Amino acid sequence: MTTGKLPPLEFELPLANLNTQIEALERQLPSNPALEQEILELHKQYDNLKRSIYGNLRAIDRLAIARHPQRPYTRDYLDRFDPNWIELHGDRHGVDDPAMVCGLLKLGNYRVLIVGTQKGRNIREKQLCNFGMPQPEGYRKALRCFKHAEKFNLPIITLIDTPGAYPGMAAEEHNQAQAIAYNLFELANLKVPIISVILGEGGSGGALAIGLTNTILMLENSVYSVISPEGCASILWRSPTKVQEACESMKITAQENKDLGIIDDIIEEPLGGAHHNWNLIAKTTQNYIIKYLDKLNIENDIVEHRTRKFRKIGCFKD
Amino acid sequence: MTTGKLPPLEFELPLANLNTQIEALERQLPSNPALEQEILELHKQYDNLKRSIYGNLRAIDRLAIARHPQRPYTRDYLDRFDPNWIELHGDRHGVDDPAMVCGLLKLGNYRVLIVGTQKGRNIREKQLCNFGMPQPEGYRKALRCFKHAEKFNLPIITLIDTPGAYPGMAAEEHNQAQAIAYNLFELANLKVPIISVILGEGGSGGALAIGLTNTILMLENSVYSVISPEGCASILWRSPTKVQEACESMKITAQENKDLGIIDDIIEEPLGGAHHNWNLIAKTTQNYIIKYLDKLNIENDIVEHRTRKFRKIGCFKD
Amino acid sequence: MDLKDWFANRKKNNETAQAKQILSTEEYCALWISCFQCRELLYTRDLRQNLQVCPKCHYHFRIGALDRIEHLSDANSFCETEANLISSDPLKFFDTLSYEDRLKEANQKSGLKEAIITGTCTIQGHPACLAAMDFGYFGGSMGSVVGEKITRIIELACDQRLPLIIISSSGGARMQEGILSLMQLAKTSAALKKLHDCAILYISVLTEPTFGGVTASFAMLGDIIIAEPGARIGFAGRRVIEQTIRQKLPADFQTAEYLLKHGQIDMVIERAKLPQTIANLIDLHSLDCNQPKPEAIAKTPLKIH
Amino acid sequence: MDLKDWFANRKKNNETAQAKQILSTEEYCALWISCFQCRELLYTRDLRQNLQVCPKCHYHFRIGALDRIEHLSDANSFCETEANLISSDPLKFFDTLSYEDRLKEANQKSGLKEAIITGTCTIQGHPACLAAMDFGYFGGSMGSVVGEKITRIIELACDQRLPLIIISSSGGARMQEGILSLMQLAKTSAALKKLHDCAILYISVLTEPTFGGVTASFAMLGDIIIAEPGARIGFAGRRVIEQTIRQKLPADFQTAEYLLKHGQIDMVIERAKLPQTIANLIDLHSLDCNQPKPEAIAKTPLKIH
Ligand SMILES: [Zn+2]
Ligand SMILES: [Zn+2]
Repeated sequence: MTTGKLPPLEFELPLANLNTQIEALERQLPSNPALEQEILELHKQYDNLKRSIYGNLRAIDRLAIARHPQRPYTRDYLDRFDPNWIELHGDRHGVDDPAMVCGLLKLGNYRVLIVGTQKGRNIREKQLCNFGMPQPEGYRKALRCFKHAEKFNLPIITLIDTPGAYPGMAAEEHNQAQAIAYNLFELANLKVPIISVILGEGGSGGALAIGLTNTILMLENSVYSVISPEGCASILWRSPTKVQEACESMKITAQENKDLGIIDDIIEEPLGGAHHNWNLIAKTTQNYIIKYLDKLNIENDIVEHRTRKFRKIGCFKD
Repeated sequence: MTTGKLPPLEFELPLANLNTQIEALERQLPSNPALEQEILELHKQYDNLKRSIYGNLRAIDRLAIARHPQRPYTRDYLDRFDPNWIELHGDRHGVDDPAMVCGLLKLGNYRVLIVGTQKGRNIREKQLCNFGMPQPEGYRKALRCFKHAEKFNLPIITLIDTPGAYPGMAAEEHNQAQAIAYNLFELANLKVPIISVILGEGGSGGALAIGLTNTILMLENSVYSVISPEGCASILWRSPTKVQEACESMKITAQENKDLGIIDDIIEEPLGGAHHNWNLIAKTTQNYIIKYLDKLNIENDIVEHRTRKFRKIGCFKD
Repeated sequence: MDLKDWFANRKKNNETAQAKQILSTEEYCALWISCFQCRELLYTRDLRQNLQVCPKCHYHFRIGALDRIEHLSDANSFCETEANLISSDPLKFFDTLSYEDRLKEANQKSGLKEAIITGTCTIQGHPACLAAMDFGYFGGSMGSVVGEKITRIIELACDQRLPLIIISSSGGARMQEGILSLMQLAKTSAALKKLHDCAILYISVLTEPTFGGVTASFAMLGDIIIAEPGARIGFAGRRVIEQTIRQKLPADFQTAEYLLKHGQIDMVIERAKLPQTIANLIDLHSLDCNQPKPEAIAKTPLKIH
Repeated sequence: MDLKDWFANRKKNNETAQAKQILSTEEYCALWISCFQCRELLYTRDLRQNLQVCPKCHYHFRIGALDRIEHLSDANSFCETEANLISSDPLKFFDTLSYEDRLKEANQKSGLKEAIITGTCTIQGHPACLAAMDFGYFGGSMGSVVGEKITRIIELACDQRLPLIIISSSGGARMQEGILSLMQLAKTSAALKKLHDCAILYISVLTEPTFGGVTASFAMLGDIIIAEPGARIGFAGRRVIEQTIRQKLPADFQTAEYLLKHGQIDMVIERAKLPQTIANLIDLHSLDCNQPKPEAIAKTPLKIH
């Protein structure tokens, strides 16, 4: 029921099983009215279980939701924010990276630039978008568009959903590290308000490359981490099975990131995750963005606001 | 004699022949003292011929000198300007184009950035440098260094010796046109004095990409043109044999460019061409650059000085 | 002929063509054209009504500067600027013909005074500066006049804080003006740098064909770069490259679609959607400093020179 | 142990080593080392005197932050800053050991308090800010302390208008500080943007090995980027890439020489020539606004904390 036609995630299995049981009984109900009480009981049980499961998601469960194949991606949000959005393409130097989407659009009363990483939905798209991992040219395309927005005084929204930068040979040859570093360098000083929303995976330097912003929002079930939990498990535990431990230790959830002072706010998702209602999560996200654009609009010094935020991050004994 | 061990250029053949004749007679002189008068006569004839030939060079002759295989190239000047010059490499995005050389050095009392196109001397170098035709990445490397110089208030000298941009597939794929255009765009507004010296060939957009400068100097036998004379001949005359006509029609010599108001001054070469004395032409060139740096130093608005210069160029009826 | 007369004339011609019924062979040829791409036989009037785009294969035929202006700008809104700027012959250039004769020829062939028309207009109500090049005049080559007119319309856009649209179509620099034509790359690019510093929107529209000095200057410097489908755009020509690298180039090399795939342009827009797209883009950039001053635009067309 | 004691101690140890004649096996192993690259057996004292560069094949051995500082800065000129900044354990991180235990271990192994030492010095007479990372401490990983010390030395360079030299050596971000360590990329890069706007020279020196978060921030943002011969530098590690693309990488992949060839760095300079090169570069950039104020630098070393 909750997951519609989608196969259940691992932690949703008890729910799915109960649901199967209920449906079986309901099919027998016409010929056996005595089942009614049992069915009602099971429905109650189902609702309790649902609240309990979704109210107690572990970090690894949220990771599964963040990576859900039906989770809405950047283009899904753009289409819902403004069906007439105009896409900008290319780094002007020979490459148009489909893993980085840039568009001009109206968001409420605002005219904005949105830049976001894009995972692909079907196999072909996934390959084109390199599973949401931009090439250096993608980060450079983003920067070109950031500069465009700054010139025309357009606020910038970045939508983040990437496992990270791509560990590939061409990416290294084209100086991926510099591409990320240079974006950070330039983002620090852009003269327009910038808001980022982590839609799904906020993976490492690849996410940060468009994430040095005035306001950082996370969807309730999104994650943000310095390295993928799998990478962390295999390096620190030397075991790919320790993903859950890595998820817990690294504090990757929206709430933990908020508690650490990294992000500003959490955007609530439909029960069970954003994939249950694309229109709703797009609307909610838009409202959050507009709310925070309004807030940033009254900031005196938008650059100072941004750099101060990051200047303070760190935990040490002096 | 004039061309040392170098094979004579076509227009130098009469001189070379006369020289051969003189040398033959001089070998006979010890056994036949009566030849002395004739030899003296021939020497006088040689000097007259030399003055006459080098005093009446046609455009196509100068083109031959400009392309002389022993003509000093950008690196030869850099080595003589400051043996301790420090080379900067790369566009930071994956490519270091050897056809564009960038270096920091002292030029007299000035600390400057020099950026120049580089032809190769031997076959391997020629291939590496693509015969002096930069790739788009070469122009972008130049721009990176221009920005570096601007940041540190270093005057910029560009040394131009290129047949032009490279008509290659990768060059088009990497947006050669944009690379040149963007250099023009950025050069127009750099806050430091910029001087360019056309050392040999000043070929089309490839030359201009580092040639939008405050002061343009040309070596006496260098050429500067909108298209190679060969290209012009094959397009307008539809005949590769009409190179001489193309040279004359296009007005490619230093004097003609000066008369048209395109360049500021002409740097005299050793008789017969710069290849006869690398040290001398390097010294002369350095003196000219310093003289013009001194002049630019007292300009109030270096950007205005530069843009005004180009704003005025054009010939039309209003 | 001034622009108003031209537009009026054309309307009359169209009506005359419709009225006729029986055709001579010559008239038949003038009325029908075979599509360059799909070979379909097209009625010229239909083709014109379809903005010179083949209804079958969507091949975009070249169109002239006047057609461009008529298509893009709101009716009667275009006011030409610098109409009297014409070429001189600074080099006394002579190849197989003199430059002066070639200029006359170009004028007779195209009916234009130069390879570009500039002016102000409104585009779906948005005031703008507009320049359109014409390949039919001297291969759309850029000499002193094209460079100067481009520069002046950029300066006007700057002064009046109006968005600028330049529609390019060019074979490159005009060799007959030698080094002076090369310098137009520098002049126009420097002018655009000033426009950039004023934060005025500049949309560059690339059409079949755009090459050489024009791409190596203003055409590739748009804040937004749009190309028409199938348009061939590049720096060096395909033939020169094939001779240099001694191999065949891919079929789509230097097409608008190839440029899009290789990150060089923002979008490929079919001709019919161009006015709306440009209007939307102007709207999306019309914030604060980018707001055009309404008094900058005359409400009625200026006298065209 | 403070830096002065360390330098003094080392001098004494060297003298002791020279005095000894007859060696136990253990002493023998401590005195001799086989070159990692050419396998030549090298006398450790010779190796040290050769700046830890193999005299035969020029392999550059890793050296620690203290050696770096001794090598680069003029004798007695280095004054450490922020020596007391040490890590806390914000996430209470525990993998197979607790982060706290790992920090102790790193300290015992290296004798250092963190993976970086920062300070002011003169380099061949030129006043400068200098930071040196140490791979021997926690793999040179960047957590809050490294990020903060880098940021503070950048800010000092800004305030005092002193050129900045950072010598990097790092495996990347410190996972045990989770997202906080990722944020150090942002913090240091933002600080460098301010330095940039002040037109202060920043020379980044990349040494074996420099990877991950450090290259994706300050290490790749130098006005001038220098690498030591053979140093491996990149974003993703070689092994991860080979697993991803399922093919062997070329032998020189991610070496300093590869980066030079691929336009990512300005120069590869052997260790012995580094001080002179840096001094020359400072000199070549010491115009007007870049002129360091002499009073900015204490003439005698500060007390090292
Ligand atoms: Zn067709
Ligand atoms: Zn060795």
